[in-house]
Amino acid sequence: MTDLYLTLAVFLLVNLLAALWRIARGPTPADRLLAALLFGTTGVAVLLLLAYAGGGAALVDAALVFALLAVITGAAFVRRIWREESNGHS
Amino acid sequence: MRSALNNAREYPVKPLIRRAVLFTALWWILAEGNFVAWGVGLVSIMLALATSLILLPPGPSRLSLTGLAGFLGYFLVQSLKGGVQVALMALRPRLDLRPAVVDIPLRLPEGRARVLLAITLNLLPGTLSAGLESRHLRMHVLDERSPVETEVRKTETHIARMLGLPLEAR
Amino acid sequence: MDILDLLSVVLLIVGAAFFLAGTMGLLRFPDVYTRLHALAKADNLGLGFTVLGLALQAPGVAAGLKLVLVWLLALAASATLSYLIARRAFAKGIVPWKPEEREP
Amino acid sequence: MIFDLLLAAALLWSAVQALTTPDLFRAVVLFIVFGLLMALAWARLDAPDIALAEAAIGAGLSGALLLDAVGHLRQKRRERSP
Repeated sequence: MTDLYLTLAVFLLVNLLAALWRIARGPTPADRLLAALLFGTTGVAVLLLLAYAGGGAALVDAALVFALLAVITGAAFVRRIWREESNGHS
Repeated sequence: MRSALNNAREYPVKPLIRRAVLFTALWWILAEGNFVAWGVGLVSIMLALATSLILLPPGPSRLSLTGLAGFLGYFLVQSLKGGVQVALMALRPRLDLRPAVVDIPLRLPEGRARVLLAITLNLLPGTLSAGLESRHLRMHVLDERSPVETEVRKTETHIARMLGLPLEAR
Repeated sequence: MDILDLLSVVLLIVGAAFFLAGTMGLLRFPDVYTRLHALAKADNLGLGFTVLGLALQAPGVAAGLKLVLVWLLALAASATLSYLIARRAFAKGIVPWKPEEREP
Repeated sequence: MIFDLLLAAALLWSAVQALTTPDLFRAVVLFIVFGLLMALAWARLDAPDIALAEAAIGAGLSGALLLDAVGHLRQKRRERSP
């Protein structure tokens, strides 16, 4: 089972690297942030796989923090950055 | 009957106990079933209880358990469908997207129920809520040919049944 | 390898497939809204299958439930966030992508 | 092994990008991504507690604070040149 966990972790990591391309491309700030959020969800999965591949149960806590963190980052983005540029719309 | 109701409003004991049980169960899960660190756990449960009472004061709630089960079942099946649908769209060699923006009139009363509806719809097939107005919900739809309105109506009915809320006739 | 292991292998691989679909959606879909669709639905389903597959191998009931808790948290997080981002995108006047008219 | 090599490459790439990109917002997003990858690296190095701290403080809190700071900067710049 451990081999499978590690293989899948590698597979998900490749997914993450593909998402880096979206960060480089953009075009809007939201697209870059979306890629960062994908890092959140996929990172949770990678951490859980690592935890069961012998990394220890504490990694599940780290995964929990990963999931929480996405909200904080996203909320900060929506409230602060993407805000005042829309004069006329809204 | 009425005096009992009034008493319950003055001393919200029942919701307090319900929440305490919920938080204890959460702590049990977080500690993975052992109660070694249960001093810390007790403090955390108390803090969580206080925070929840401040942020979400107990109101008249009529959460129906059968409604909750119905909603959860519907949600799980539909979100599975939504995931499969969007996955097939993403993996197909030629993209076949027909996005559209639709406004759907709301029947739920204002407040938490509407927010729950908007957020739930994000995980259901082909819908993405993009703004709650006073009378309608603006949505981005992945495929304009899909029967969006019926889906929203079904979700609305499930939420109303779960929370014991009336639906405005339209 | 007993039946439980087999089941979790299948679940884990299905989960990974959904993650792949989510990433493909993020890379191929034309605008913010459609990408949000892909992320919110496919990735959460992928995480759900991964969690189920791992929960079958969990050492105890509470450890399994904790995995489910992580999933629920991620579900709530991405559903709320995609609503916030989509609403802000509309408020900023970003026009949803439309396919070009093709003559049949 | 492949995992570690890929992780190291991604870490280096995101670090270089975050330092060299002229766009502040993109730099912050790359910083957050770097923090998340670093947390994975700590997890691989058998240090789950540091992974936890890195994810919570390194990527989460600092990331949100930096985003906030970029927002303030943009607002100031707009006020100065309307």
